[in-house]
Amino acid sequence: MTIDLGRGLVLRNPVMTASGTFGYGEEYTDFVDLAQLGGIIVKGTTLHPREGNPYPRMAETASGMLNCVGLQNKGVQYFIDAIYPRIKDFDTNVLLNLSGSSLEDYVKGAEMVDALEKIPAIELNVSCPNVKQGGMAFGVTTTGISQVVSEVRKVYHKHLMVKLSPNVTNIAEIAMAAEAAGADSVSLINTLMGMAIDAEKRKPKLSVITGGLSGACVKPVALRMVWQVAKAVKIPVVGLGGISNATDAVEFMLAGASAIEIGTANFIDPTVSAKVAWGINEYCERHGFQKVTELIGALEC
Amino acid sequence: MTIDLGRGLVLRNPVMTASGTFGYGEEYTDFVDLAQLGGIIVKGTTLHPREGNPYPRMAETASGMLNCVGLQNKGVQYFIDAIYPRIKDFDTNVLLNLSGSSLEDYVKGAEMVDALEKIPAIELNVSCPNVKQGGMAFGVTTTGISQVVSEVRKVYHKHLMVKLSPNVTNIAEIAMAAEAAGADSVSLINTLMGMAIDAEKRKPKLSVITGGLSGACVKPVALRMVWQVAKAVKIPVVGLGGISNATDAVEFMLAGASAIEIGTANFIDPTVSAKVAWGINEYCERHGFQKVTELIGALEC
Amino acid sequence: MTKQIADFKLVQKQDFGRSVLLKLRAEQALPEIAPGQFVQVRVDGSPNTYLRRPISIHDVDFQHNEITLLVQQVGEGTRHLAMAEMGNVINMVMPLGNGFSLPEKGEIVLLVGGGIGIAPLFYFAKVLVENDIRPMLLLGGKTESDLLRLADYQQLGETFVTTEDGSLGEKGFVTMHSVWQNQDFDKIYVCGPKPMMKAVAKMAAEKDVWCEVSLENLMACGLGACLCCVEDTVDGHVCVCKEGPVFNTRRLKW
Amino acid sequence: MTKQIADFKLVQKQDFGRSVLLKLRAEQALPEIAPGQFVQVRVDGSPNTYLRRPISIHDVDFQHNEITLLVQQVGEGTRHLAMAEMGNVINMVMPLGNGFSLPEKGEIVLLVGGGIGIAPLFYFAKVLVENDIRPMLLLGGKTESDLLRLADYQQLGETFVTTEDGSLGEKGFVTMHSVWQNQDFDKIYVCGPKPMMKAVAKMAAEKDVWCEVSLENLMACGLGACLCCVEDTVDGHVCVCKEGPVFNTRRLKW
Ligand SMILES: Cc1cc2nc3c(=O)[nH]c(=O)nc-3n(C[C@H](O)[C@H](O)[C@H](O)COP(=O)(O)OP(=O)(O)OC[C@H]3O[C@@H](n4cnc5c(N)ncnc54)[C@H](O)[C@@H]3O)c2cc1C
Ligand SMILES: Cc1cc2nc3c(=O)[nH]c(=O)nc-3n(C[C@H](O)[C@H](O)[C@H](O)COP(=O)(O)OP(=O)(O)OC[C@H]3O[C@@H](n4cnc5c(N)ncnc54)[C@H](O)[C@@H]3O)c2cc1C
Ligand SMILES: Cc1cc2nc3c(=O)[nH]c(=O)nc-3n(C[C@H](O)[C@H](O)[C@H](O)COP(=O)(O)O)c2cc1C
Ligand SMILES: Cc1cc2nc3c(=O)[nH]c(=O)nc-3n(C[C@H](O)[C@H](O)[C@H](O)COP(=O)(O)O)c2cc1C
Ligand code: FES
Ligand code: FES
Repeated sequence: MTIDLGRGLVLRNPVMTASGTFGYGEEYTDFVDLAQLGGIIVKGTTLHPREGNPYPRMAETASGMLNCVGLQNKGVQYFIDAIYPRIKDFDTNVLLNLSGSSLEDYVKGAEMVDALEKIPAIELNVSCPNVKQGGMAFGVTTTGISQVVSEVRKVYHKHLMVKLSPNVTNIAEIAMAAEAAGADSVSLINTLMGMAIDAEKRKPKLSVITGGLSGACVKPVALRMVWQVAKAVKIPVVGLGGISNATDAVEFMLAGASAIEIGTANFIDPTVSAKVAWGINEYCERHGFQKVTELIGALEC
Repeated sequence: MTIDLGRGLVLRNPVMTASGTFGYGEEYTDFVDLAQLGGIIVKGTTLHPREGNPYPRMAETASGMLNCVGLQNKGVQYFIDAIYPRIKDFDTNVLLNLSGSSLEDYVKGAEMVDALEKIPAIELNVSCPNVKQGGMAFGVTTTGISQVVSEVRKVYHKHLMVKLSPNVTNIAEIAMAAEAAGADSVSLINTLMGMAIDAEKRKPKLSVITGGLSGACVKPVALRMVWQVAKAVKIPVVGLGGISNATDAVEFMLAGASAIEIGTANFIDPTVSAKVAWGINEYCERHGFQKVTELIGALEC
Repeated sequence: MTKQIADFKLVQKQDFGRSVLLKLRAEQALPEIAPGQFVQVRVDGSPNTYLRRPISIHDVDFQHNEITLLVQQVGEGTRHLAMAEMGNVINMVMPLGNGFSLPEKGEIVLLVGGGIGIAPLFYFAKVLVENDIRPMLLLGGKTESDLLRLADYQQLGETFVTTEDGSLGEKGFVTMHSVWQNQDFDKIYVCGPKPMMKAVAKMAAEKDVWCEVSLENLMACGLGACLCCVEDTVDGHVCVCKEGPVFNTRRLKW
Repeated sequence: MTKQIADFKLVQKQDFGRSVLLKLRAEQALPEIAPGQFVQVRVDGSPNTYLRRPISIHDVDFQHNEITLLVQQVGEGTRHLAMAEMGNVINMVMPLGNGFSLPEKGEIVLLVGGGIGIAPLFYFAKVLVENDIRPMLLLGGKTESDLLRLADYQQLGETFVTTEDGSLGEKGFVTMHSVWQNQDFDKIYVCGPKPMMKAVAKMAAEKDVWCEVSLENLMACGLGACLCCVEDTVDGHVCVCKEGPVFNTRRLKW
């Protein structure tokens, strides 16, 4: 089941857990043996601590949910001092999801994470607003993404996975820009920007009005984008967005993903990640695939 | 309940039915008294007849569906000769949804529709690929939309509603371009581009691989876009995307929509459009709104 | 024919393993219903069943406002339908599409059904008998247990059976049954899996016999509004839900 | 405390109109469960209930592996839970969060519950009694029928009642009950609507009495993983599902 994503990031199987939905892994150890996963991606971490957005931060939607957590975290230094020692010996790959609101923060954060022996990769979250550029997200323009990826690339020497925002006109173009700027892989999708309103109270349901949509409802969009990106780039693609079972995971791999991540589905079934890993295996056996890598891009069309 | 969208398009109530989901209205007369609707928007029509895409054309998804009908229709001339006479005396506004694959087709089609006395408005579908420009949709760039709207504006003298594609980075920018080019209103959203795969067969579920996502699953994205656009333009905004009941409709109006359209929900309950019209009324009474227009943009945030 | 949307109550249920017979009663009188028409069923409590499900009308009892469906469990929607309990309310849009063309009196008529495709042939055979036409039936399945309600079908006309494993009737596909050698038909009506319908249509064409088939294309609206269910015909793409589901094979591009 | 995900069978159900008592039995032994902890329930067959629903543990019977929930119908999820039938399987993740702090022996303890907020106080009162602490209870509702299982609560301690319409006990809010004039408390525990909890917390603060409240913030994961359920505290945003749902009011920024 092994998947080699390049530059030292080798997964035991294609299943990882998505940032912001699996805490630091510790929250799920009663439910999942982490050794059965290809990797876990910890909470979005920023150079400086962030309190995140006010409550309420979530709203349920048809087959999905919106969240506006707003990257609450205690900062990279706290991660290094307090969290890393607790999780570094997990028997799986522990990836850090790095966010920032300025180029400098990304670079500084990546430099600090580069020194952590047991973190084989950063997943670079480029969906955050660039405060110096009027709040537009880094990841929605080719120039924005080129800049942040190439700057981080200079200081980060391990596997650099770039997580793409789906809120763009042309995802393939953005992915190619990330590839050209030095990404070792791309992961997609991050959340779709959405909104929910309480009609009775005539108020937004989220404290900051809009939030990120995730869960089964976004799967068709995610699958399409993974397919488009996999055709456009040569680096490995990690697919996510609404994956809830092994069949969903297989679909993403057929569309071209080399590995997948499970997000919101962890909330519905905390054991789902291990079940998906097992189910992919079962699918391969049933369909006569010797290696899980044979699934990658095996869509007939 | 009257809504004046400008340039002669006055709706009895804010509820219309979305193009491609309500046929020519005739398919639903056993279920809905069309006089209870603000308007109906007929199937996407192109200058020349189109056979559309091969079967299969749809796939069910979590709280939604994908379609790749591909604008099957018999062309504007056939509409004028064979369909218009049958539907022109419906006791509601009949809008024509006009699509094209070249600027010239849009203009020629709009000219022909301009002559139809009982069609008070065109809904211009700009989500179609521009075949002369490498297949990129007109509606995903500000220059593309400016061009098609301003050319059509020159020949079309009644209400010109421009239907926006949600597959863009910045929907407000696109809406402003449509407004500047002479649109009387904008409607949104058209379908989100998605994909579905049959894992067992390892094949796409749709004949042309990708298709348009609609239904309850897209509502959070649609609502967010309507809210963004309503803040950005002065012309009326018509909201749609996943509206399934009166509460959903009210949410879109609170977010800034002057009227709404119901699409996929017609398939689930063919009487839903009339129920929504009734339910909006009931909401207004319950909340002490004298006129339905008081709902528009009444979100407190 | 006026279409309706109405709530029905489950008043009788019969379990056939993978399939289930559901007799559903409306409070108000049923509209006119032709054999071969179908309903669009709303499946409640099935989170992944967003759209209605098209199901053929298996039988009608106008006196008691009852419609009977024969449903095979293939996915979540049909599984939930099969779980319905007596008294449960099921909402249906009906009757949809166009039924089979009625043959002339005296014509020799064969109804060919494969698998769950036998469903609409029951009501059709009943109407034929009411019109003094006694059809012959040729029913096929993978194995014996696929031949649902066989005794009831046999009451409506002479019935021939094939099973792929030979557990009942002649072994093989319906197209291989000896009746084709022994009997000529004026009209053939077919409903079943597409490969089977195509095979029968081909045989009919070779013998130059008039043939109608009932298609089961994927549907969204069921009303001719969405154009999702099209079949490629000599007249281009036409909606199976509105112009079909029954088509004369000469119209199809098979 | 080890968390589990497990299937439970509905073995007893009692209807209280808008609320329902569900006794659920697991096949295997229950883990350790502290009063004030909650479960995350999966609601099957409810198309608009995508996430689990957090519900307090109302009672526990370790001998029979049973957890009892008291659920008020407020939306589709809780309505579907209330429709569960005997023998139905309900999946739960449990036990979650941290419970109430146990008082010292001899302390005078008041449990204040409003509306469905009385739910976790039942198991808590039972545990107190087992620990030789007889709590006093002050339960409030809009009207008489909101006071569920009153006789059962009364068995666990002296119970005072208020209703907004005066149909039972003293008329008004819990904060207006005469017991506050007649009695001093060492520890106050509150669960109910936020305005009520804030009012009691304020009274407690004025009297400088130790006070714990149980919050019901909207949750997604229930495990401290998503950070959706945060409450603003003197330590910043903390997860109610993990560090709560019970908080000492001194920690809250109320
Ligand atoms: C006009 C018409 C009449 C029908 N009459 C009957 C009937 O009398 N009895 C009966 O049991 N079924 C009938 N069907 C088929 C029935 O509609 C499907 O089996 C049902 O919709 C499947 O729903 P599901 O949620 O159980 O399965 P899903 O989960 O939706 O699908 C399960 C699997 O079956 C496939 N599938 C589903 N529907 C179709 C289809 N229409 N054609 C080919 N593959 C399909 C899917 O692709 C998938 O692989 C009819 C269909 C049509 C169009
Ligand atoms: C730790 C905890 C313990 C709980 N214990 C119990 C209990 O023992 N018994 C019980 O009946 N309920 C309890 N609740 C509340 C219960 O979780 C909600 O009522 C339930 O999730 C509503 O689901 P629904 O699908 O029925 O309603 P929905 O359709 O989701 O919501 C209906 C309406 O209620 C509002 N709502 C839903 N949940 C909350 C909430 N948590 N806070 C404020 N408003 C809300 C929604 O905004 C909406 O307006 C508890 C909640 C928490 C967090
Ligand atoms: C509550 C929540 C918090 C999230 N936090 C982060 C984050 O910190 N960084 C990030 O890159 N993505 C974050 N995401 C996005 C997910 O990692 C994932 O991209 C998205 O949810 C789509 O996958 P899913 O549909 O499987 O959940 C978050 C998602 C949720 C639901
Ligand atoms: C089957 C189908 C066909 C459609 N055809 C058209 C069309 O011809 N022209 C158009 O502008 N939009 C078309 N749409 C998009 C709808 O009008 C609407 O914008 C979209 O479905 C979102 O709304 P909903 O979620 O309420 O369905 C079609 C949608 C569906 C589902
Ligand atoms: S299913 Fe919509 S046209 Fe046939
Ligand atoms: S609900 Fe996810 S952290 Fe509390």
